[in-house]
Amino acid sequence: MSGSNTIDRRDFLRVLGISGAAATLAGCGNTAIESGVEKVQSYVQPEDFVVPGVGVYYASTCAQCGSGCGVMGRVREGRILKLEGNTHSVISGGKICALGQAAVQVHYNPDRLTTPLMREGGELKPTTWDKAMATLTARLGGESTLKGAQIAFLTGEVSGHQKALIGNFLDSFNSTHHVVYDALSTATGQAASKAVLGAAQPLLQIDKATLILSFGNDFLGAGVSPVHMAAQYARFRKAPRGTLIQIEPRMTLTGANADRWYALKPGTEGVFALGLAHALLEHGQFAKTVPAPIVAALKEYDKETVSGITGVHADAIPHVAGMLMEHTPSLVLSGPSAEGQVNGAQNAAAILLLNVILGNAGKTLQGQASHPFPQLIASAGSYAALTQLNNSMASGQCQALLIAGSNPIFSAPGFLPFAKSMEKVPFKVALVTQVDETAAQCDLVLPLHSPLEAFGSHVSSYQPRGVEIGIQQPLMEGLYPDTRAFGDIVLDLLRQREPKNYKAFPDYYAYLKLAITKARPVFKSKLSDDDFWEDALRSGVLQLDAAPTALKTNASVVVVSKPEKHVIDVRYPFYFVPSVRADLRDGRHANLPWLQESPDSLTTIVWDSWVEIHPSTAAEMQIREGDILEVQSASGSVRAKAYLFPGLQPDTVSMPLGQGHTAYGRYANGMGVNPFKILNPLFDAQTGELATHATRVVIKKTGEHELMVKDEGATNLQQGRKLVATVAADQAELAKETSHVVE
Amino acid sequence: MSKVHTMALFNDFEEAGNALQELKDSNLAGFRMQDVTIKSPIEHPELSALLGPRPVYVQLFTLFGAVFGAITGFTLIASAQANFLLQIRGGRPVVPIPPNMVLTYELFILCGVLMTALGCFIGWKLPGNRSPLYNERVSEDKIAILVKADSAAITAINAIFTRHRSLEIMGEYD
Amino acid sequence: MIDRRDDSDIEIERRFVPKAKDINEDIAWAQINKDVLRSMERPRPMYWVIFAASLALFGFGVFCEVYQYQTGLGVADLNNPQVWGLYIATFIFWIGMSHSGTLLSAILHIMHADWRKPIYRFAEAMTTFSLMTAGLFVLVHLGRVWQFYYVVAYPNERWTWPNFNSPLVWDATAIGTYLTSSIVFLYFGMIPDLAICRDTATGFRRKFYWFLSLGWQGTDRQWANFRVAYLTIACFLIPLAVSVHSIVATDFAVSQQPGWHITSFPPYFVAGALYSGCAAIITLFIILRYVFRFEEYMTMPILDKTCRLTFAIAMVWTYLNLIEYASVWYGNDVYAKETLIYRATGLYAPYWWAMNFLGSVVPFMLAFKSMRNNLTIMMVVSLLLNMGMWLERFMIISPTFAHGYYPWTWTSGWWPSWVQWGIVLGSFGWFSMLFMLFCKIFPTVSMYEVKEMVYHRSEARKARNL
Amino acid sequence: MKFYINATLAFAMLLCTAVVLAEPFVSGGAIGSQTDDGYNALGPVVVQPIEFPHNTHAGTMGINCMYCHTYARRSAVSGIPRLDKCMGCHNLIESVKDKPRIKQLFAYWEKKEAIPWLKVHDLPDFVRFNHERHIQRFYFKDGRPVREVCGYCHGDVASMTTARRVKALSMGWCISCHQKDHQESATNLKTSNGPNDCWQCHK
Amino acid sequence: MSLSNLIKNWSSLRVKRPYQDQYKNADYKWGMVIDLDSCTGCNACTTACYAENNLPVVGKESFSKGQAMHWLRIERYWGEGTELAQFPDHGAQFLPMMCQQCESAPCEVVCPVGATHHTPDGLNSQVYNRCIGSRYCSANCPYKVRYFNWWQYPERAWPNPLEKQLNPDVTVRSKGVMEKCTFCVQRLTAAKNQARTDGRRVADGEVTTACAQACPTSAITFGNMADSQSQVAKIWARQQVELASDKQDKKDEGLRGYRIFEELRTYPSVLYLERVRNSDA
Repeated sequence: MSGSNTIDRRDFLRVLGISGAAATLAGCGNTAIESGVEKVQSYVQPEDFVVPGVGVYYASTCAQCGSGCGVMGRVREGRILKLEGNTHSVISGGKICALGQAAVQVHYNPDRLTTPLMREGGELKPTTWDKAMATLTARLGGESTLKGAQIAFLTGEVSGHQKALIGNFLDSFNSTHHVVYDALSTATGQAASKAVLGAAQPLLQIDKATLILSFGNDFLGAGVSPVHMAAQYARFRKAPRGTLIQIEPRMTLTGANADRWYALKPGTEGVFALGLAHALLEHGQFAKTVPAPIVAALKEYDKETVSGITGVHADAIPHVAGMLMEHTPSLVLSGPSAEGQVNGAQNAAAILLLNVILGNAGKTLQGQASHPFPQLIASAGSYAALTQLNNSMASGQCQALLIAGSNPIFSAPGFLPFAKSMEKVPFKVALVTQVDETAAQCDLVLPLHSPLEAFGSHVSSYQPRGVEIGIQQPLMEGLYPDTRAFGDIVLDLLRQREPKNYKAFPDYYAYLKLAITKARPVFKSKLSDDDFWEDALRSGVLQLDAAPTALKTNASVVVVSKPEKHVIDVRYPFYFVPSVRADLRDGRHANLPWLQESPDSLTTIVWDSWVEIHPSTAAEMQIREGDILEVQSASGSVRAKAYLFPGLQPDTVSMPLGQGHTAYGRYANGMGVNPFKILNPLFDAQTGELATHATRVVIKKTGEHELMVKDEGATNLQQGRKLVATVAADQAELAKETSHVVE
Repeated sequence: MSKVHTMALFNDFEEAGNALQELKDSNLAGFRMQDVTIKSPIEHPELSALLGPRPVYVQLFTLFGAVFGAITGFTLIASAQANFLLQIRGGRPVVPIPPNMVLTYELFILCGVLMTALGCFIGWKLPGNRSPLYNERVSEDKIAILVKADSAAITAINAIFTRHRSLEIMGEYD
Repeated sequence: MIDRRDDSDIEIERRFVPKAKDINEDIAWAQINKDVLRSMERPRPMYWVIFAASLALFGFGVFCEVYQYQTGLGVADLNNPQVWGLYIATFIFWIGMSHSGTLLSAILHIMHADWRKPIYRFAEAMTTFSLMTAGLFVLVHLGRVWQFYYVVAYPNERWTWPNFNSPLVWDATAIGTYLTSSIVFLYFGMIPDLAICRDTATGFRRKFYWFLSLGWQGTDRQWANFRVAYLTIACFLIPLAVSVHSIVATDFAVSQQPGWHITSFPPYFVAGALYSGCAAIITLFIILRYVFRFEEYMTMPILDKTCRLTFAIAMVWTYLNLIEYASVWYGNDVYAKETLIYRATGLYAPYWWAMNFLGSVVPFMLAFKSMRNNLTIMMVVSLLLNMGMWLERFMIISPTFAHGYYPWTWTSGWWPSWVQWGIVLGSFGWFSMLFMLFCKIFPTVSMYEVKEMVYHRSEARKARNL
Repeated sequence: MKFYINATLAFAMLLCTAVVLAEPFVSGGAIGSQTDDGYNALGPVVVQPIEFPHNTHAGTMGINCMYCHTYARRSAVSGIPRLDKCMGCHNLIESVKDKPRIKQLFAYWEKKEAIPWLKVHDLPDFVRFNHERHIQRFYFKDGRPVREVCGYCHGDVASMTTARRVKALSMGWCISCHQKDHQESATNLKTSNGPNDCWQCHK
Repeated sequence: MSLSNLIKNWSSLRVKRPYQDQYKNADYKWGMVIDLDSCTGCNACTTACYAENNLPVVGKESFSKGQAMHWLRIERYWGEGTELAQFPDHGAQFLPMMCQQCESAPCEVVCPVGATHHTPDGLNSQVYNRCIGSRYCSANCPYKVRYFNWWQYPERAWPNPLEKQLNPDVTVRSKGVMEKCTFCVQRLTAAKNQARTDGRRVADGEVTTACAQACPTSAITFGNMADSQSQVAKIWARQQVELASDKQDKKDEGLRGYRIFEELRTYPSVLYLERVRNSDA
């Protein structure tokens, strides 16, 4: 990179090219040596470190979920082959999850959109960029007269400079309608946390805890920042070994790793937590932590009452309370199964109250370090925002809708008439890498670069240590000539709306580079702007050391109502728990074959949906594995095969989310069913968020039977073989073991 | 003195035996018992006994074949194993004895069988050593006595055959 | 030579030898030739029915194999624990089938049981063809058939050898040896008969038999060498046959699978082999007797003896089978015991019980003379016994794979695909096609030995009568 | 009788000869063991986009192979020289600038397009051959002349225009060399042979 | 001469493996440790394996027939015995299971063509182009970790442009070939070549398998057991597990190391550390 030959990174990728490097598919049958058939790799003007046959690693940031893990991409002969963890990144710690690995399949997906699509005569037809941009400019360019609520930008979790750019774009219309929708949003929990602990997303010091009591929090699986949490968990399990107790209606991956797992009736987590609080407060040392009225109100939460409501054995309450007293510091977590209820915020508050009682704040719970660029932090999605957008569309107020990274037609509950409302919007644009259900309803679909081809930045809402900005850079030249970066498209529009501010940026790369180098003083770097930028690209992250902040707890917000049993509607006798698979999440990754074929951790089922039912319930109803069941709620019904699952409260049935796509490519279409569509319109009383776990259903046998597609064989027991041996914690001398956790 | 063949066909095995006995006792000039051959549809050890000792060497071949098979079998296999580029296998020695014994045994039998057959063919002097006189009824139910003798003795021999009720006498007439 | 007996002789004989005779020793030798040679000319129409059916089955098998070859073994619905399916089960079945020929010709030859003589030829042919069929399965089950020559030990450019430790290489060698030896044995024993064919045939067939009979003229020297060589090869063939099936047994006994790692497997396999071979002989006996009008030679007393032999072997097999269960049951190997229990109670229980019933109970039908004298019953019984023996092989393969050491891979349901069945049926077609062709081209009854039999028996009778 | 003895003796001798003949096969495939110069027939002609004259560069000019095939010493593949390397010299050599091949070269350079060379020494996909290790061992450690080291597999490139495959490049050919005792270095008399582990060359 | 070689080296050709300190003077003996207490069953390793080793995605139908191709599978058990409890009170038991790279591998003995053999590094190799697909190795593998190419996957598992992701260092296996975990031998070979060029031994931590590299909890440790200072060698030593022994003579209490099916005398190179559960909880 010196002298007149200086070429910037994008040019470099172009020059590198994938000229002639056909991937080999010949297999091992061909033994002939054929001269002059294959082309040989040759370069025009590569960087000195590019050596054919040797992989080069480039740092980037994973865009598969909102965690913002730093990754390294292995590039050979101009092709990205594999992603690894980036050791520079505090979030990933050099590790990577299954989702992250599969990012290359987003990039190389055979069903990727390669040309813009425009609706002509009711049908989406391929078109050219010129035409697409002309249409876009006509509607949303400099001439556009749309204002305020007339335009909305619907996204999934988005952060960094892309988020800022969306904000600027909407600003040019005087609109604030950046709607963030995440079907798995934790808005209820965050609200409760904000109220009780003073922080919506406090730092969890899992490795510092000696006991974790988790009410359905799947921090190892589908939680926030699972890679980071898993590393913390590994340290938590080293000597002195921490104990994990999980209480939830349906076993999550975290529950499967618990030392003790309790099944309880969905929605009664708060009652159980209050029962624990009651048991703890009987001991003098905790009495001062909560206001007296609460202590008094808790009197009714004796163990028999709690047991009666929650379905957990009465002895469990003093036992868990005893464990909590014995082990300090501890950490009590609430999760989606507790929060996704009509009393979700109340449940969460009751659970978090235990942290206050036990004095965990400041020890295992802390506030995140203050961020120098709060505008870049990912904003949490919520169901409320989507409802608002839906109403705006239905009323005809919304005139133009841009959608990126969100698929509400698939992931919104069935009772929300989102698709119908969307029809009323005259101009709908989707920016996608692959057409999904929502994009299929739009008027204009623009093909995006994959995250491995585009520049960007990521700022996760959960910053485990200090501040980390993840830099996303292209790992290879664009696979298709007709895809564009998200930033470039938005910037193009912005240049037309506000030429004087954005004329200077030929593309998003220039915008990002300037934005990052401008931030250099914040990171106290002594490098030149160019070197600072180079350095950021090289390490993939910008980091700032900052101490965690203190939490301001407030126990008085916890409402302790009279303990009441759930009234069971006899028409719908079963609780319905939608479970979240760590790899498919809300279904946005269902198009990735590796993840489809990766057996679900707990059931080992692949490529399908299923209905989990407790073996004892199944025996009562004479249901065998593979029987096709109809699961019916007041809002709809779906059919799927039964799977007998012991990690389930017996009055509960559970189905995984993420499957049931109808327009998401060959790997997703027709695989399983979509349980989002049978959720009932029930909402958390305090926040108005959708109560995802509150639906009640009835299950019916259809008489049909099909083979379960799963990895597990005829038995799920070890049959006396010493396969996974388990040793009691007091029998193992962990302290003497050679530590092999990479710190 | 030129030698010619003559062959007589008999219906009855006993008569054939008697004819042979007479031939043996006759001490005709220009005739030797070694030159008598019996052709029959089934084996007649008692008639063959009259012809005097005619040793069979097939089993020598068998012995040689079997021993050869066993020794070369083991040697070839063991030295192949010793020189094979990939020597370390499943925790076994490079030259394991029991598996090699199995193969040695098979080669022992294979070579034994093949050499026996070969020995037999050599014993038959086959192919290509066919006697000049043959009657197809031998393969049905008749017995034939073929004699090679000086042409002078032929008449006497034929006379013996006729005396023992031979059905037909064939001869070389050249 | 051929004595004409008067009625009084027959009367005497009836008194002293009350049993029915294996063969009518009064039969004229020329008649023997005529009868046997006639079978090669004009069999009953049933022959063509059987031949056409075999050809059709074989054709279907070839179609399945070509489909499997083109597409991959996935079409056979095999999977990770069930890697072999019907292919290897049927392979063992055919290997077992091959043992009867050796039993009848070699063992009984050495033991001077001359009643074998009219029927040993087709039994030997059965040996050869079932070995050829078994060999096909070794190829069929390979993932890359086109590379099968890697198994052959030959000096090559890559400096590689097969793995001499592998029971599969032992198998290949043993089967190769057995096939070579049994072809030599079959051909060797047929030379005098081929000379007969040569002497009667005309046209190109004469040339064919002339070539094959190697100039056999039945001279004393030829007979002497022939006897010694034949006996020697017979002596080699007996241990060879035993070794072949015990080597097939080591395919399993040497391996790690619970339920296979059993010391008694080799004798158990050998007994099973003789058993299924004998049962198959009964079947073919009845078919040939009808198709080629061999009532005169394949007589009921010979069938009776074969059936009694089969019964004896069935009992040996039953004993060894029970020994296998017992040694597993009383042994300390929990895994093997689990597999045994699984066979009796699990997914394959019906087949396992059927196999035990067919293998150990049905043969008791053979213990009754009235049953033995009924051709229809014998036909059905022999087919049942063979089915039992096939099931035995299936029970060795599939349940063991379904319930091995590793619980995670235990299968909850597995059934072979139509391609597998097609190839298995095709193998039966292939076998019977070859066998039927053989019967048409070569004398199925050994003429010279029947003559010997007739001769010796009449000699013996003469001696008795004197 | 004499016939039998003779026949037996003859057969025995035949078998013994067979054993003697088979012996070298057992000790290692004699068929495949070509020596250094055992395979000299020129391989198939490969029509390259530019008919590159190796004889001028490596022969007349005497340029070290690794000047252009610079990756050979640090990567499994020797690599085709980058276009700017060609230009580095040819920009300065005025005398040949209007020759047709050089014009072609300039055309590629101006389009910034890689030249689509065809592979001449193309091994099957399941084989990994490592140039680096061979160059490091025989060129750098042994100090053998570069034309000998490269030429062992590639033939006398200095006498070709476009390169052609002159050696078998078959497994037996590889092994025949791996089995040899190679002196460890010019000064060290200790010998060692190449690895003969399948996984060294097969992937 | 082969005969003289046979006679001269007879005693060395008759050595039975494994024996104690077999790899004492060797450069490499690759080994692995999996801490089952750290393993959360998250599937990161399995996906990493797919990405690194060109594993085909077989699709729903083939998977339902049991024709999955995961070299590394995560098993999940609900208990140790034969009876399913009402609830899995102490969680599930996860077991990452891949080729155990046995020192006395049952698969190696039975392969008729020697397509699987033991490398000098103590790996259980699989040479695809030598394999004829007899599947005897799989039949004889007690762990059932060998996977067979039932179909021609190159044509069906990587529709364009998915094939561009394929790792050029690893062969794409065609139909009829057995395959299995190789401990990412392409990485090991590259590291060994680099080390040889530099005239040294591969350092601990310089090379690792894709699964170990991905594992978010670092439950998998990989390294060179011939190097007594490596992490794996230290853990094996600390756990008092001897590679060449089928009955471990442990002097200390509280050690968690064990090998699966050690009684079958396969001498696996993968050491598992027992899962720990607080029984008071």
